Amino acid sequence: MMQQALIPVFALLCSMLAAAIIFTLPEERQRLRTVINLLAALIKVALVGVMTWGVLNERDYGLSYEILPGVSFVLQADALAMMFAGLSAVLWLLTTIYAVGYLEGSPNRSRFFGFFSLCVASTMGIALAGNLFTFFLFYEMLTLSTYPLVVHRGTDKALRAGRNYIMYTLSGGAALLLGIIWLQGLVGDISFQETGQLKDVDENLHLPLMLVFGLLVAGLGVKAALFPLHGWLPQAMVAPAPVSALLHAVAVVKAGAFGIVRVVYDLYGIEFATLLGVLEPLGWLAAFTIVYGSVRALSQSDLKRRLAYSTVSQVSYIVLGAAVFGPVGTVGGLVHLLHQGIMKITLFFCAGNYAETLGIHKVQELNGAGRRMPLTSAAFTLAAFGMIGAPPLAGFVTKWTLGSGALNVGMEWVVAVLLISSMLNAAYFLPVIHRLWFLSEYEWSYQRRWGRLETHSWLLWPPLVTASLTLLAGLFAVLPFSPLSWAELIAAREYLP
Amino acid sequence: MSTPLLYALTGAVLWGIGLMGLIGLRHLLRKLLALNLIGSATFLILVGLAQHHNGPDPVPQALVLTGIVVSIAATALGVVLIRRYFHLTGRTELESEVPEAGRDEEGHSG
Amino acid sequence: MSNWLMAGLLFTPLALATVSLLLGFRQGRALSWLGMLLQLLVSVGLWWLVRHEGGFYYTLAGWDAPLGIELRVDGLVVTFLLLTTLVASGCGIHAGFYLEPDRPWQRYFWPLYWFLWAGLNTVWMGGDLFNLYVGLELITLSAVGLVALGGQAEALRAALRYLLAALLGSLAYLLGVALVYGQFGTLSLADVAGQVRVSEHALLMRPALVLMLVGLALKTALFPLHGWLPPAHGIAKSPVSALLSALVVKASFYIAARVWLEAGVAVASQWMAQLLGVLGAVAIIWGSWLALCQPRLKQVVAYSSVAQIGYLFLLFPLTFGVEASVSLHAQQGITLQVISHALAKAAMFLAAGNLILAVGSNRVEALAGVSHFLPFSLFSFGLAGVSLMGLPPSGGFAAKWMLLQASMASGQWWWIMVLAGGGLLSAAYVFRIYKASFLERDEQDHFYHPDRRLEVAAMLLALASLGVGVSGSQVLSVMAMPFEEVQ
Amino acid sequence: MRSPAARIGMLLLALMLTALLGRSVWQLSMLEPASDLPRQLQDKLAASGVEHPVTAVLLNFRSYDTLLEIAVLVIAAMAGISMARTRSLEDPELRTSDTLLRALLRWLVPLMLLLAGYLLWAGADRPGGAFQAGAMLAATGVLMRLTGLPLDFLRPGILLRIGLVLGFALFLLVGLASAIAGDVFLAYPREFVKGLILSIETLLTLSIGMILLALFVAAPVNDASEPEEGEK
Amino acid sequence: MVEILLDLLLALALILTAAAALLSQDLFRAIVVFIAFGLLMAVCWVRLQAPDIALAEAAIGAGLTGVLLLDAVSHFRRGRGTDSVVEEERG
Repeated sequence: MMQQALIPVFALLCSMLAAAIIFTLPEERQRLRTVINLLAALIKVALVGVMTWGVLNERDYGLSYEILPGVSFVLQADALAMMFAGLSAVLWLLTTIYAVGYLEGSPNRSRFFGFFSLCVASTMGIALAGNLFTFFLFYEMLTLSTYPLVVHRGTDKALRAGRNYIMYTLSGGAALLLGIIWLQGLVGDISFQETGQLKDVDENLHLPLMLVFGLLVAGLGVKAALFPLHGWLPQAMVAPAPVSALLHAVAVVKAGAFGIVRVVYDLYGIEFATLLGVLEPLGWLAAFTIVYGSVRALSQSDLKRRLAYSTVSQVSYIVLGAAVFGPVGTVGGLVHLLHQGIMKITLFFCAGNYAETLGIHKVQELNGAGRRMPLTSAAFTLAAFGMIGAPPLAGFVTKWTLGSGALNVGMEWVVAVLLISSMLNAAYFLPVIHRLWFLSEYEWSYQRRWGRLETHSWLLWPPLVTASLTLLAGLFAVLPFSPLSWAELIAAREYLP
Repeated sequence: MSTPLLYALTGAVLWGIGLMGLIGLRHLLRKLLALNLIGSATFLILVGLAQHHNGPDPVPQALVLTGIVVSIAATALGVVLIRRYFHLTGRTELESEVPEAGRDEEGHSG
Repeated sequence: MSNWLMAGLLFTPLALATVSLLLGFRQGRALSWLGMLLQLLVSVGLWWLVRHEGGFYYTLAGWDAPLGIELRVDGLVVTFLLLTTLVASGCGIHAGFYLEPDRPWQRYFWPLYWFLWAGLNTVWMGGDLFNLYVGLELITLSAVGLVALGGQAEALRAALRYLLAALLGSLAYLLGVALVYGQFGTLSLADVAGQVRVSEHALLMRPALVLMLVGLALKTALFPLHGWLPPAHGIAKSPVSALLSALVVKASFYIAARVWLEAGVAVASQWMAQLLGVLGAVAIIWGSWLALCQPRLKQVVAYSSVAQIGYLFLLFPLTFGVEASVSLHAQQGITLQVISHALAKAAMFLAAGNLILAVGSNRVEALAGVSHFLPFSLFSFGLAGVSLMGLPPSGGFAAKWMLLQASMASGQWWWIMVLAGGGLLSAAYVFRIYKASFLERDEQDHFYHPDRRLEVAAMLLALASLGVGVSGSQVLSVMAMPFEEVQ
Repeated sequence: MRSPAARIGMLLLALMLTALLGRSVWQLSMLEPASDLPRQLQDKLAASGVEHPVTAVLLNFRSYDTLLEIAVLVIAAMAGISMARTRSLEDPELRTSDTLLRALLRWLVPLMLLLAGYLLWAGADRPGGAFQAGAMLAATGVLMRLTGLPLDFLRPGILLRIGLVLGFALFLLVGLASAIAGDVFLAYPREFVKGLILSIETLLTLSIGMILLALFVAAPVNDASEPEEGEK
Repeated sequence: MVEILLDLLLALALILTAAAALLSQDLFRAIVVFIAFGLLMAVCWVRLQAPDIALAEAAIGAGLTGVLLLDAVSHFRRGRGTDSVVEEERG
């Protein structure tokens, strides 16, 4: 029993420990650093696997410890937690491999990988947090540990982006903190629980609870890049590619979206939230962000910027799913947490490869890159089609479930939003794909040879793996342990019987 | 009105004078002087008020003895610091905007 | 057992001060290691004792209060004693390797350091108003001596300004004590607290209370009486700045808080409490803003102290006229703030000293590129900054959390705004330093590498400030230990 | 010069303070006496080992205050001599050649020393004691210095420093000894109390005299200065 | 009656010397007045039946503090280079 409660702690500690060791390593101990990184990532994947198996069998991995009078530090592993934990564990492994290849020979790697590990530890903590207090703890830790990654290059531009990032996220954190404190004042120290904790509160608390909801969403919405709080995200793409991948697919943006999901389902409870009437505005906000992000993406000539606006749009699918009442809609939102992760990380990996190998940053420089880098471009294409929502890829599963869930509860406008967004997605991704494969080669000023392969092998394998995951997640959506069936498991537990 | 009370009230007046001197005067030695005045005023109030009630009271008297020693220590430390400060800068005032003539203490007393 | 421990606690710093005055810097340093170890043993022993058996009064010289002087040893006191040991040892170790041992005047560092320590211990335990005054003067004079030690004109100017302000503050406090003695005929704080609650003329204590609080606020550098602090803390040697910011200003605040909680709340008025809170709030905002504008690294840290001290003064409104549970929350929050700020600020000053040593300049811009040469000290600086910003998982966060809860529960929502805004402003000045250090410049390539031991001292303190954040409940539980009232 | 507005503000502040303070003192004087501290003191005076109540308070009942107060003095002295960086503390400018004055001093100095001794001895049952005696010693020293008599023992060396802390160290050791004997810190054993107080006072007198004198003499005259931190 | 009058006079003298010590244009004179203030304080203490303090005040408060300050003033004047003032100070 005791060992069982310690598994979440170990899952947290293994990357923190890795961070501590890496910080103290001298810069030139490259091999040892890589070994520690990969070892920690593998252990984490294993631990998360064990916990996932346990959660499926309804085992309880709870740990509670009073950190301040009246406030506890709670870790718990439930189905939703495992979904996010699994995503971050697997993608961390891949991103680590990618980052080792990407940063080969560049300065400050001890610092980079140290904060990288801390960042993933915080993500794991966010996933496993059992109450808002613990969630906030790791949420702010994430903010702090990503700042050095964003400004890693130390250029003026990076520092400016870092300043904006920190301004946005800390203000968001302050709003979140106020919400948490207020909530605590109203109902005491409550933990997350499936189907929510607030359904039985007194009638006259409804108004304050609505305001608290607003504060919480505002706080979380900064990281989730909800309009109009998304300003930091496109700027933050000056960070190195693995950091962008992490920011957009695994850690920061996801932490915000995951937090909103947690608040809606496990704190307020979807029924109670619907009763309060707070979901509808949230849905509209998400829908607007989806369209807005896509429209802005259209006009971006910088590849990573275009991808960043695409993230603004795509993450809001998750929020939209949370705002749609009914199990099917919930599944649609939750499954996108995973799907968006693997698709977007593929795109950023590929963008990084283009930049490293051919020095490509602008969209028009991609002309003909498909012939020079066929594998990378294939992965990019696959993920882009996934984003557009073409069957049988992961994105299609999301949009289909989300759409049918909305139709079930009579929210036809959601389907309209989905259609518009898909068309816009197509409008900004298809030209890129067209350039990749069908236009004549651009005169790249900078070309790097990596022997037989089109690029460094550590840079090549991660996007290929994630791209095939995109395909598999769509093809085998009905199998057990696929993202879809896991999301269905969560949804089944989130609704009152 | 008893004698001790009279001196306690005198102490109150001296506090006012001393405070005004401390804030208003610029020369560091004068500030130190004002602080000493304030100290004496405090001691007067301490002993005066207590003895108004109790008659001769050795406890506050002992406290004042301690207080006097503490204040000579502080004054002496202050004088040492002021002298060295003067030695290094030629100034006898804290304000940095005062020009070099600041070492002339007659110029800005009162 | 308690007699031995108490004797050790009182004797060690004074004896160390005496003996080290007769030695040179190096021998004094060697002896001081021993003294720190002794203090650590003694304070841990006392902490353990109080944790298991509760607090007690210690009658010095064998005479009971009010004739004699009684020291009060309870959970809060032993916590502060332990805190003092940790912080002062950290600063002492740092100073031992930071100061140049061959300067003739450095031999006076250790005696001053130990006298300062003795004064701090006296203040934490003091239960006698006049004894507290003497303790304060002991602290003030040794602190001024440390600031001025071997100093240049600027240091002397700062020391003088500090001396004048601190003396005025002490005298105002002493005047308050004189009035209290005139009213109640006792100097024992416990007696005063008892009489205030039964006397029908208790309200006449108000002027005395105001005088004490104003005097102590001046010594604590509460806005707008903070003018002396930034020069003194900014110009002193880094380990000295660390001691001053971490512990010395806390001593006068501690007395103010003790007087307030034991006697003040019974006679004060709402506007006094709110006024102190408002001044604290202005200090938070204004101090943080000024910290943001400073061109010199240590000035940034010093102004940050002005801001952080502001938080302490929220104690007054949050404990006046509120329910007991709210007041308890506020007290716990302030205690955590004192502890975590002490650890974090000491770590920050020590780390700042290392950074200055490394880049050879006190200017913030000079830090460019230092992040890959001195990540260890920079990291300590960063961790300490986390606590100052009030971000989790740090003691600063725990403190802020408790204060937010208390403000919420007492309905004084305006402090919530201050707490939130202050956190963001402090983030602004802390990140300004990070930003400067992350900037990559090609020409900056060689930095001086300071002694590893200097970095370790800063690091340990910074880690401790985080540790407070995750063990807040344990820290606070000792303070809840029963205390036998001796009548 | 301050602006007129500032001056008026200061004046008002001081007036207000005086008025409030005066009112408070007046009000407090109307109260019934609250304390029986003097009576308690009388009751316990016999046990204190000295007959003079002020000395009893200073060196027995509130001896911790006195201990710390000496510490404050030592600090001031230390800070003083830390600033003096010349080998000799004598001031050649002050050396007098006035023979009459010298002759006068030859009488005056021993007389003052005698007076100091008397004050010290009287402290036990009459007004007087270590502080007054110490101050008298210091005054003698000041006189000697102002007239240029040599004060060789005041060189900033180990001897001076030993002299500064001698009284304090004895005080401290007595405190420790009583603690080691199992009692509280600073509690004198009943049977030695008078002797202990007297010996503490004697050494304190010496130390206080030296401290005050050192403070007076330690005029900083030198050019040594250290660069500011980080500006090397 | 006579005693009260004496006390009143003494109190008045204290206040006047205090004010004079702070307001005096000449620093040297200010300190001399301050020494006078200290001696008056000593008399006060006698009136308050505190001979111990009276002794200490006369020796420390007035005597030593005064000498310290006077010495400092003479130091400042020497720094300015007027030797005549040194003579004045000794007198």
